[in-house]
Amino acid sequence: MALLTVENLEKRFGGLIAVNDVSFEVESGEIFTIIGPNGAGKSTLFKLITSFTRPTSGRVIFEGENITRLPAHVVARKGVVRTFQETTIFKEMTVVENVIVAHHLRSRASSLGFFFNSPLARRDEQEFRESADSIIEILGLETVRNEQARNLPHGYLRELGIAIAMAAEPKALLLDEPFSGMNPEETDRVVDMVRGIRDRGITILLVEHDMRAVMRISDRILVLNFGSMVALGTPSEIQTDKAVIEAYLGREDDELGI
Amino acid sequence: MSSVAKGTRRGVGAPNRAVSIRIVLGVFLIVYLIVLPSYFAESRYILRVITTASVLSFISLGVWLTFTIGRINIGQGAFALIGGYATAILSTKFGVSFWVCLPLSGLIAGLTGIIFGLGILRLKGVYFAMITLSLTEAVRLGFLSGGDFTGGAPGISNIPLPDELGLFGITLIPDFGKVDTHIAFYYLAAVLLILGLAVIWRISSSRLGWIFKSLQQDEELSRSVGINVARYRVMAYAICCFYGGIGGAFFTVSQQSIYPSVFGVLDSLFFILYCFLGGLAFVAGPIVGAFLLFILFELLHEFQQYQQLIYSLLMISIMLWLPNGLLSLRLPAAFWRSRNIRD
Amino acid sequence: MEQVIVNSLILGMNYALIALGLTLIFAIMNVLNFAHGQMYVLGGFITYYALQVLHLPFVVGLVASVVVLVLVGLLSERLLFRRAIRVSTREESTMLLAAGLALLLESLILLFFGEKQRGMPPIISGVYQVFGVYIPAGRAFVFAIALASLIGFVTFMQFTRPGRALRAIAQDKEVTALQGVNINRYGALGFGLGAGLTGLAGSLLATIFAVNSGLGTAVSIKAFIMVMLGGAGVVSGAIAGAFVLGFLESFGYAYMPGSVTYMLIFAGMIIFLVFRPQGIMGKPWG
Amino acid sequence: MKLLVNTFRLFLVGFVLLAFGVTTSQAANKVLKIGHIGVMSGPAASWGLINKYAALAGAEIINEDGGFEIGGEKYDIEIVSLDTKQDPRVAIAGAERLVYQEGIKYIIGPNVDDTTRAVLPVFEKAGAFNICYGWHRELFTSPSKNTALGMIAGYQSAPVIYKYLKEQRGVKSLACVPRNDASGLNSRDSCVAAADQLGIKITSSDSTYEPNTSDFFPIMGRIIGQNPDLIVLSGVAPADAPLLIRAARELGYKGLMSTETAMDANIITEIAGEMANGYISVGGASAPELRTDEMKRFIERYSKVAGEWNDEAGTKVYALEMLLQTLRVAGAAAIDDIEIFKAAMPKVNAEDPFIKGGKARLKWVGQGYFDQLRQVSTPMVITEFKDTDFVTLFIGYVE
Repeated sequence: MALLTVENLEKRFGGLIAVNDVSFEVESGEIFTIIGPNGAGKSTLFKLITSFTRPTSGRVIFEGENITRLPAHVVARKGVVRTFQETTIFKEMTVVENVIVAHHLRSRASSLGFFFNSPLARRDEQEFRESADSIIEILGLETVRNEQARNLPHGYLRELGIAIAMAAEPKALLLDEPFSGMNPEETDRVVDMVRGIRDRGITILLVEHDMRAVMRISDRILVLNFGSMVALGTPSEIQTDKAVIEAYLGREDDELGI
Repeated sequence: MSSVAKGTRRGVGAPNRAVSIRIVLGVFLIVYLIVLPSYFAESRYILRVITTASVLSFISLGVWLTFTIGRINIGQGAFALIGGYATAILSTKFGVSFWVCLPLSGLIAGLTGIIFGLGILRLKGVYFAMITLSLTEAVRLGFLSGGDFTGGAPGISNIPLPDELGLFGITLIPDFGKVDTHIAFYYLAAVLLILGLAVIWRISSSRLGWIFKSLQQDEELSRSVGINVARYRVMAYAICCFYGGIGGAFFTVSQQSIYPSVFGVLDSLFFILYCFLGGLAFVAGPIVGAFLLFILFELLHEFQQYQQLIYSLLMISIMLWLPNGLLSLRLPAAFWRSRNIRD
Repeated sequence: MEQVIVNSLILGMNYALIALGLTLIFAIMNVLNFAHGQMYVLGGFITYYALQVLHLPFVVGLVASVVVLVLVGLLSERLLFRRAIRVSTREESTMLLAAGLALLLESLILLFFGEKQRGMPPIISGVYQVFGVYIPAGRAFVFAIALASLIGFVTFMQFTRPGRALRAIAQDKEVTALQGVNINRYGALGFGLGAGLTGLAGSLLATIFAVNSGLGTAVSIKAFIMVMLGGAGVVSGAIAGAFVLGFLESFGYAYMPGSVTYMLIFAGMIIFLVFRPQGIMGKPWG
Repeated sequence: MKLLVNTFRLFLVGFVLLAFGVTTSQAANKVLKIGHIGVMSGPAASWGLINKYAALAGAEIINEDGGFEIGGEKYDIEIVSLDTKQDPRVAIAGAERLVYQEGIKYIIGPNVDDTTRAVLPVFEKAGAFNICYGWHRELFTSPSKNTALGMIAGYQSAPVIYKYLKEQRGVKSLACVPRNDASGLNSRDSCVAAADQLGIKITSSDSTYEPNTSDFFPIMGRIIGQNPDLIVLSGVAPADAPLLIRAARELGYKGLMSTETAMDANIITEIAGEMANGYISVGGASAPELRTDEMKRFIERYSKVAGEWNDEAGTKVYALEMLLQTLRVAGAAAIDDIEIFKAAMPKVNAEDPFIKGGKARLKWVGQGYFDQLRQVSTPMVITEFKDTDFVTLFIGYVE
């Protein structure tokens, strides 16, 4: 059974169709990428899957359970966690504090427990700290561990974003344009990182512009245009798909990475 | 600054800091609970000023908490009014003891806060500020047109002083009518403020405080890691309203009357100013702000018609030259700030 | 009934004049000007002083009010808000600074102009009667000038270079700055213009409503309602909000006990904004 | 002129602040401190300021004449004045400052029902006596013993005015337009009661307006629709009265209008002009043809202190005078003990120095209303506005 199933998802804003009848399945342990020109509805699709917006119709099924209309934080609890396109982090905290706060889902103590600093709450804190340190290590953030996030060098922001998402123990991690604005070396580093995360058993969904990286990293690719599915297949299938080339017609070749 | 250096400093400094915090706190408590009331025992005016400033601080502590979830709350006056009327109505119409009224007023205000909060906390920034400002006005007008139940414009007067509170025949708190009311109210206010500060301090330095802080910085991101944003922001807001309700109940019994204009938009605005001028980054900010501004106004009485002018000039100067509040001036930088997560 | 409708129209136009300055300053500087009402009162008092004490013609008073308020706006932008925006990252700092300014202006007005209510007879006396509806000439006059100012202002914003720059800043400050527009200079212009409009409103409305030193907060609150109802920072929204409030107030007072009217207006506004935070005309925010 | 004077004062205060020097008057006499507390900033600033200016003007005149004699000794009068901001918390702190810090036993103010209610327990407890301008009966009836009413309340003047208007002007119906605060609603109730008793029909009494309303067209439109013979502006602030009058006239109202409180002729002239002709209100010793030389001197001094004369002060002139006269009768011991003062209250009976005719007496009244003598015998001067000033219709007295 697929880990994540999207069935006939549709989202309209007024008269505008942002996502039109999209269906696909993501297998456990896959790296699944969604590409498409600007405004193709990629980000909206992400928001729909993580319940940050409600679909007009259609369903999202995760581990056999319909999560379509659940609140976003419940969807996160089920194990579907996203990162953000912009450099969205907790700016007024240090890196390690960012990651510790993000461990929220793992806490067993209640709000009152936090307040009275119950043994359970103390144990939680201890665990979060250890787990945060290991996430920081995996993502190579040790050198900036105690830096205020606001002052972080640009290159670290995306890692921090991923570290925050990792703290929520996702089963499926949705990365929103993790390579954008990066030079080739940086991209290589993040590609390795994403693979590393996948190797820890986390299924990855990507939204991306950078074709070169996408072709390298993805197991399967979904191409959207004007909200509709254009093609779905392995990187090599996509590279030769007529409809895809049509959709990207007039665009720079290198953008397609062919 | 390198992270290593920072880490070391914190590691070495921690035990010293803990000791110095205890000493400073102890001195504060002794001065506040013993020195001040005995030194000014004969000077009722000064006792009253400190008492009033204490409870204004208490109410502002709640507002401070809504700042930590990133909301500018100009609605605290409404909840002080709700708490005040709750006490007034319960004690005059139903003969309920003040010691029951006090927590009940807080709860009523808190519950009302939850109901309003579920709707209005979806808004942010200026929008939230304006909607809470409207709330202050709406609640005031509501009590004004409440007919016999709220007493209309003249409100409710002849509210009894707090009666005796005993347990198994032992007097825990004496009847306020039989002791020096100034001292009695002073201690009631002091206990409220100390408890109130302790609770807020605890919240802001526990995991709850970090969750609130995460909401302030990015609600979407908090949501993405599974934090139930709606629940926690309503929680913070309800605690804030609870503080407002308790404070309102206090003022109602201490002045033994209440009417709709007891708390208005200006009061709500001043609660924010107290927090802001004291320093939003500090738990003690609202206390410093409230004491400073309330006592400052009293000191400026000498200047008669220029009182308000000088007052506002001083206020503007603080905002311009100390944009992070008065406490950003003080010496031990790490002292008042909500504690960092330890390494 | 006809009378009530005419009243609401006149009132709405008056309110529109009050709301414009506030919404302009908010749009350009992102400052919620709590001193708005006090600026309005100052405008009214200056006109009063020119007319009743110095016995100058109304036009002089009107111009004096506008000029003084533009100066007040420029000065407070230069001395207070520019610094506050620079040194503080918190959005509430400018709002509270404006509250401080409100107290300051209020006490200055009280010191200079005294505690009494001040007013003047209508600029044009007499009452027109049209189909059984009474329209005082003074109010008709104010209505006409307010309408002209409104049209003038919208024309300025739409068709002149500075107006277009201001609108661009209101829409996106960063992008506009990148295009080489001097944000500081236009910020000052916006503040001066907003304050000047407020002075104009104070001056005109003082002829029908009178002013006193303590009126400011009430005016500010009403202006806030209009701006929020219409959509913060949108000129058309402010005008729409003003007419909505004018209608609600006139009809409310005509058919309900006084205090209930405003309670319902506030409650209605809260509910409306919870479901539509951007107001009637505002763009969806975020 | 006021602008210049105040600019000058502002500079002066700047210098004083810089030098941090406080000039003290070189008084040979003992000093008797009288407190004043009231709202002197914000929307209601004028209420407190009038009291303050009146007290200051009165004190200056007395000091100029070499002080006030009590028990064979001359006292200079010092007014200690505190702003309440109309905030009960500030008011209570201020009241305690007066009674405990300054040791003052006699206080003028506050001027609104709200804050009076808040500070009353303070005065009761500290054994201080105050003359206030809130109206509510409860404030002056037992068990409240330390508070006196400083003016004519609406429930006292309303019946007198309506009776006159019914008999002389044929008024058969009236509408009350109360301001929505304690004083306004209170005087609305007394208006309704008085009208009922006289058999005058009430067309409307629930069209209240909020303090700080600027446009009275909607309110007046509703009232005038019912076409009453008389419109009563209950508890109207002097600031709002001319606007209400103007709105009524502009909406085509031809009937009478009245109020129960003191008004300022200047404000009415400025805003309503001749539209206000025939407007009936209650003044004190302010009507020009009634003023004694003493009153004229007071008016002159008040104008100097405040920058401009205000007719409302015609009722406020009595507070300081009554306190001092009673102290003189009670003797110097009363300065520190209000029980002696209260015991002497019935004995006070002097000629009213501010009003011509010799009929008016300076004494404590109010027995009929409060069951105790807790009201200053301000004369009830019923006046009618004509062109730029008040013309006296008749004078009544409260017993």
